[in-house]
Amino acid sequence: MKVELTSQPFNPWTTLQAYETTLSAQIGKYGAVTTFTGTMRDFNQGEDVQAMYLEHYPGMTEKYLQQLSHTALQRWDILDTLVIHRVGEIHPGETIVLVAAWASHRAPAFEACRYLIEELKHRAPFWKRETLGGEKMRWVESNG
Amino acid sequence: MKVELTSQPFNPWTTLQAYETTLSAQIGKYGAVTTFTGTMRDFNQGEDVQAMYLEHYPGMTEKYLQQLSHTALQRWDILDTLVIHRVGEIHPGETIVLVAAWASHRAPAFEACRYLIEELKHRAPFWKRETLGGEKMRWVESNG
Amino acid sequence: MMTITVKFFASLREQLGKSETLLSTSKPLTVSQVWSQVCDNISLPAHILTAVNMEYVEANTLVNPGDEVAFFPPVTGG
Amino acid sequence: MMTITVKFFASLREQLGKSETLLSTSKPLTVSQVWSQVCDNISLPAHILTAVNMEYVEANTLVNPGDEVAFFPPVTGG
Repeated sequence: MKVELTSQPFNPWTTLQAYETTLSAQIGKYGAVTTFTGTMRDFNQGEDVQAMYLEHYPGMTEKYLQQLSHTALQRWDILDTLVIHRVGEIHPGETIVLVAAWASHRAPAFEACRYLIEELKHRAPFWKRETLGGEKMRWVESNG
Repeated sequence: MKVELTSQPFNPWTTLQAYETTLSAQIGKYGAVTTFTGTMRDFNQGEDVQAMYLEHYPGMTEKYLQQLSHTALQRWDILDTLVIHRVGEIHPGETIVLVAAWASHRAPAFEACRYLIEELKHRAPFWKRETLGGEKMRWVESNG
Repeated sequence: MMTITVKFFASLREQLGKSETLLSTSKPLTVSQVWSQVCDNISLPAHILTAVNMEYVEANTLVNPGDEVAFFPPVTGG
Repeated sequence: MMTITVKFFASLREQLGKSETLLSTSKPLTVSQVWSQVCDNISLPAHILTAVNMEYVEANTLVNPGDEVAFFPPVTGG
């Protein structure tokens, strides 16, 4: 299980590849991996978005994501979880969030992965401020 | 959109990374990617499994997976799909199948990815023959 | 006279001891009839899946001379 | 007298023009009371989320001297 906040751009696929090498004891045990990657789009609510700033609550955000991962591991028959989220300045095309769940079977892998991203979106203390054309800024007011 | 059958082991994450570079025109358009990876376990129905042979119906299997991908692209608001499946001899820990869906939003990405793997499991012409201890062989009779 | 190509896969192929056979016919047959003619008049088991020209079909679908018919057990991919 | 640390985030931080303030108190206060004391007696808006010591709480939760209280708008991560 791993939770990480990072201010650096990351590639979700090389991150998953590297993380799976740490699961070598589990090879042959898990039969299903579901991943979700959220990527910054260059448009939102009808406007071009040039950049975004992701504010968080240092300490609470990490704690919340840790608790969320533990809850997923208790509630579903899964073997491991990974949650990585960007903070700070971010640009279109960059990965904002990666969540993944490893399980023996596909149903709990899908359900736990979906649960992690839904709870993260609705409860984890992150706030997006978009930079539109002409340096106009706006706080994103709600999550779809 | 891509469908591929391969007799060679492949890493799902480097495959996704390579495939995404072909989607460069879409960067900033998709906001959500859901992937599912099925990996060969070293146990099934209470027995150790040493190897597996994946038979398919050359021609029909590819055709079925192409049609399935087109159906997913029509039914959900998604931008692209990827389906890769092993055929032939395969060993524990190796990836059997990778499916992925790219979308603007997470709900269709999850739903289309789940649809692809469920339909593939229940309808695509593949058959697994397991090699157990002592070179005993058995055909897997149903998909969970 | 033309031929219908008949294919068998996986455990069914092993049970029947053949992967492909050619059936000569001058008229359309249903999928069930094709099965009976190549399998000693046994009727088509309910769990066996059927395809004509690489598309899933029902047992009463008509097969034309020149078509490819396939019979196979429940699939287990993914 | 001990202090309660009060934090504000995102748009709320910008609206109030402060990210953190210290409130002196010798007795426990509810989250709502903490808000009123640091925000000119305005009552706590219903949409504002609240945490004490980095755990979500309700507005009537008691805050003890030494605790950290946070107020923030609906979250928009992921």
